[in-house]
Amino acid sequence: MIVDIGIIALKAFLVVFMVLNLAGVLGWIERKGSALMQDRIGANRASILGFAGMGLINTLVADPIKFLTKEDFIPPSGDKFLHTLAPCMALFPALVTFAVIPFGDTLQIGERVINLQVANLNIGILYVFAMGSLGVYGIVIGAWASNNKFSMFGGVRGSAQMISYEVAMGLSVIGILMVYGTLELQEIARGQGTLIREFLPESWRFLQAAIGWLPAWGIFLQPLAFLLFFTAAVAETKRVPFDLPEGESEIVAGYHVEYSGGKFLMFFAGEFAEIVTAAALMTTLFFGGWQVPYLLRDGFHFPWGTTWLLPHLAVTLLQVGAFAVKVVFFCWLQILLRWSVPRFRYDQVMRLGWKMLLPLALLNVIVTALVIVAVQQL
Amino acid sequence: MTLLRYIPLLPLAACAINMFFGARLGKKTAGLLACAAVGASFAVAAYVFMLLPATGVFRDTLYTWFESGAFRVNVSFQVDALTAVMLLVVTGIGFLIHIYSLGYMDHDEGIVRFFVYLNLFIFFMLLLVMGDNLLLLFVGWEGVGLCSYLLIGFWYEDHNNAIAGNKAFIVNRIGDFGFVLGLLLLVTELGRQGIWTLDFAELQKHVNLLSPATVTAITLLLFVGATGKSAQIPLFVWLPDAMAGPTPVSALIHAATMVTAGVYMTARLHFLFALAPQTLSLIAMIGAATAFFAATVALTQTDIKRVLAYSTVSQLGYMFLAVGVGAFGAAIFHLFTHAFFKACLFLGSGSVIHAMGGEQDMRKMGGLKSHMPATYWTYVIATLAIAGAPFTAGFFSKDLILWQAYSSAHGSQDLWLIAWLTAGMTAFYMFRQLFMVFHGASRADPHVQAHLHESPAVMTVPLMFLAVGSIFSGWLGAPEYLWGSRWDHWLEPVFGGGHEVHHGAVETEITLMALTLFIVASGIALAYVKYGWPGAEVGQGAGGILYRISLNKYYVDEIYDWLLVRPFTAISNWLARVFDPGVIDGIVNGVGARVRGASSIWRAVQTGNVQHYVMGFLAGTLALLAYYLRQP
Amino acid sequence: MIIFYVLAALLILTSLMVVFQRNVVHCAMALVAALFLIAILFVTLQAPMVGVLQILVYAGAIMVLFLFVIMLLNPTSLEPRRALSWGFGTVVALLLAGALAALVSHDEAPADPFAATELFGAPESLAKSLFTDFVLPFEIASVLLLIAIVGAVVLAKREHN
Amino acid sequence: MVPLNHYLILSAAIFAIGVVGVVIRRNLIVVLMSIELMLNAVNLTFIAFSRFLGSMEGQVIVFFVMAVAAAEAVVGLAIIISVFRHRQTLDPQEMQLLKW
Repeated sequence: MIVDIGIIALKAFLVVFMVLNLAGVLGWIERKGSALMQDRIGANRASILGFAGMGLINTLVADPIKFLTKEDFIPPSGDKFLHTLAPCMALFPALVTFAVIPFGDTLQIGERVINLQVANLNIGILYVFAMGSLGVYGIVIGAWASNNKFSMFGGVRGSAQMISYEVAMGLSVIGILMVYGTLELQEIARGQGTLIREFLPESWRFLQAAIGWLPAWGIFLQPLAFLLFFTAAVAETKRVPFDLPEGESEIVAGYHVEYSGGKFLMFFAGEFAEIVTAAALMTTLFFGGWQVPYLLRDGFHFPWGTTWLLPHLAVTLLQVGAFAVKVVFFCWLQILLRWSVPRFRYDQVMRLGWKMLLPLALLNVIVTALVIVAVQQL
Repeated sequence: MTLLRYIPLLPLAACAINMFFGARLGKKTAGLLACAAVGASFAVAAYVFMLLPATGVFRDTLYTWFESGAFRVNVSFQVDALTAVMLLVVTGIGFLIHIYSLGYMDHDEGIVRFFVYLNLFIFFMLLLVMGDNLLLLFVGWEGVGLCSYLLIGFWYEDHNNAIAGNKAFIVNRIGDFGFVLGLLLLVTELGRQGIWTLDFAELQKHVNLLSPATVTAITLLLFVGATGKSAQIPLFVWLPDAMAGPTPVSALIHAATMVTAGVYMTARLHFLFALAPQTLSLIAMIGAATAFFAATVALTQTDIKRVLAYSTVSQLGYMFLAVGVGAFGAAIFHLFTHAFFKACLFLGSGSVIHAMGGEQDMRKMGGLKSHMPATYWTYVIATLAIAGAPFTAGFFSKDLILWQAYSSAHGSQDLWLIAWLTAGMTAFYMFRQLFMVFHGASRADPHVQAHLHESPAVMTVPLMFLAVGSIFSGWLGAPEYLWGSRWDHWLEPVFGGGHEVHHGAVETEITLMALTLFIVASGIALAYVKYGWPGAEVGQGAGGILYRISLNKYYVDEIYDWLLVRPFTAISNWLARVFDPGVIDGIVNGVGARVRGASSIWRAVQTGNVQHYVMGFLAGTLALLAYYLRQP
Repeated sequence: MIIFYVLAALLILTSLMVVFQRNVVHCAMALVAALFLIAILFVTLQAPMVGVLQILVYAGAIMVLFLFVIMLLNPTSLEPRRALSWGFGTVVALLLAGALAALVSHDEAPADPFAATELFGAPESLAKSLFTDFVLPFEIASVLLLIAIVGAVVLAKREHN
Repeated sequence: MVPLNHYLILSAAIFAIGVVGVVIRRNLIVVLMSIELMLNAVNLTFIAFSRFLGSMEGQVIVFFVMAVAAAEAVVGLAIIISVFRHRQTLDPQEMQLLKW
């Protein structure tokens, strides 16, 4: 009993630790990436005892120190309680969402089977969306509590944008749920361990031969859903090109214009934590989660018949490593967007969300349902 | 036989398509679609006709329309020999007239609307003749009335046309009211005997349950409906005015098909009418009187279409005369032949009007013979047919009626005499028209003359078909002393051996025929003398009092106006100005005012504040809860 | 056991805040908290699906909409209070609560819950119930939502002349 | 395990609190929020009964209550917006135009 609780606590701690650290690293990556794309050096000023290096370690340490030692300013006409509550509400959902994301298959140590997931909920994906939908409060409340017109603009923009894209995001995932037939994220990850030929009827010989050897990842079964999900997820993180709630060139910094110090750090970390969460979701739903292609519990089984047997621990490590690599890749992809595309106009954001993504997501659901019924009939 | 349903449904489908998409399809496509639908309908009808065995009946039940206790009405079609003849007339002549309309209405803005109405009319007419029960027949009956109204007022921008449409509709309402009463009487009286039905077959089986007085009342009421629809005295006044509609409409609706609905109805219910000799004799008298009276009016009319209209009334009178003397087969035969030559005449007159640029006054025509040969020759054939020249359709059918009027059990020499005189007048006024329109020198304006032209083939080809029909359609019913009638044999399963064939009186029959030919020839000769020979003074109205009475149609419209319309208008005005505001409004407003007065006390409760209402709601909830808590 | 009473106490506290806070945004945030607590209660009652939906629909969508409207209208004037209606309303509500509670304790209620199976409250069983026995209400609800969307758009749209 | 009555009493209390809000508040938005509170009190009874009677139907009904509540909130807020636009007030006592 005690051991069980201890294992869960350890898993929770590990996940939070990794996410927050990754968020910090992402902060550095973003600066470095920006510098790279703008042909400057960037993020190499902080030095510890004369050691500057690439700036990674130093930035990780220096940034929090800088933020925490700055003045924590609360607007006199603002709402003190809510002003303090808002950053917590921004950071909290991004972190708790990670509870249901599986970062590996079960690990067997002696008699004990450890599920590499903090909490295995049978409503996993709904939990993710429920928590994600709470993220909007951080912005709205922060904006309102600041009692600043620019914040207010940012808050109104942010709440409308996030509600709009939540709808498209939720609907884009329905296809995945139908294909794998479950709401549990661990089950979805396991479902992607087979090959596509399992999903095709016997009689479709041509398709069997052509793509049957691919791993049954979400991206192959639901390509449109991935595009929609990616777009909606970027919009949910309020990053370029959907950074209208901040819109530093129009409304200064939007909802967090009146924040400084530690509270700003929480907004900042919240944003990067959201990036990590979004990357983890994309990985889990569309890129096999912790799956390595052709790697089963006892080793590699390639479609052409070759088999490499591997010990259990190695398999597990490979899977956790694969998950980490994929997550980092999608984090990097999102960072890369920052300087690649310009910001949308507000009406464009709304039109994209309601007139493009939503109908396409509905279409995806309908087509997926029809195909599933057709396959079952065969 | 499910094929039957396509006969009426094809025109309905075309009607619906043109109604909703006609504007998008374009005039040409819409018109062709309408024609194709009726043509297909005709093809199906002809196929059914060929399949139909001598004594058989085809049936096609679509669904139960309604059911109330034992009373059940199906939407169901039937085709027997009688219906088959009507089907061929309606779809065949309808098809020709549709094609003709393509040319005639070519330049009209509303051609799509025209074809929508026309197809709708065909549908309703087919419903009328194919319905296997009286109620379905009535639906068709009312439907064709509606289409007639719509088409008479087709050029509604002209107020007179709209008024003519209204007149047709209102006069028909009077007749239809009688029809409905007859229908209700029939249902209730049969229902009293335990038979709840309106199916023709069932009616025929159980008609003997009714008392003779009841049958007389029912048939009289139904005949009132027939006088309205088929323009008999006293309800014929609408038909001449109905000529305000486009000429193809006059040909289709007001000559060939709809106006014969009354004849069809009496023939369909022949078993009922046969049981009411008083009604039959009244019908015979009214038919003869109408035939004679309308012919006298036609003698002097100057409007080309009005002559034809009165001629139609007159010919319908012949048909009712035949019905009245119990010769239903003869009536349907004349209906059949008349459809050909009258449609031909109307379409010919339409061709003339087309060429004259809309002019309808015969006094301004003349000499068209050389300009429009196709129209002229078809017109001549049709005129000969209606006048009863030997071996044309009218000759056979009219002689049959005259013979039946003379020899039938219900007939008499008086009826024959009237019909005989009418035949002479028919010949006179038809040839008068022919001479005035086509012969002599042209009396038209010079610029009209310059534009005279033969109509396009799309109009003349239907005319030729109809002209052929005007001759040969009558050959089916030749008298016994020639090659005998296939007609009676064909309709025998429907009407039974009701009217005996007078074998012994062939000499009399031939004598009568000779007498008829004599008066026809006299009429033609008189027409030639007065209008045809080169020196005739055409277009000069004579001044005699009889001439003026005839020209003014016996002042019937004026008499109706004074006797009926004006008193009715006066009463309505009084009701509108005095009774309605004083009494009705007084009652309604008074009730309202009292309620308002009483409410003024209670409206204090309605503060308009939602929260007060919630409080009231809450108080009620608390009271209910308290009540339940007190229960043990 | 204890968790229920803690949740109940917090729930009543937040509910009172919804009603008695003067600042509308504070009311809304209290309501969000109350809804969250109710969702947790649902989870403890073997209804995790409904609980998550509660958060997703109420906290995530409906309350955001409320906040959005509050921010959009930004009603600055504080509402007037009237002692009479406050007192009267509170008394009536207390009566109602008392009557309901009395009614509840009046009857015999099952003290022990039904032995819950593995599937109870799971998405599968909820979905089965929803799409078989309740499929007609489900369809009606979807139509209702569509009508509500259209109605809301029509109502809130600015009239362009 | 907590007896059913306690759940019911809790929801009765929340329902009554919601009623107070509907009756005394003079801000339409708060009135609407109080209605949501009342609906949730009812939802709580449904879920409690569902658990104690072992029937899924209570949860299904809650699902429908949520759908209806969402519709109600959307239309209600839209009405509030259009009323506010015309009258610049959210006080229900100012909205008595439908009174005769």
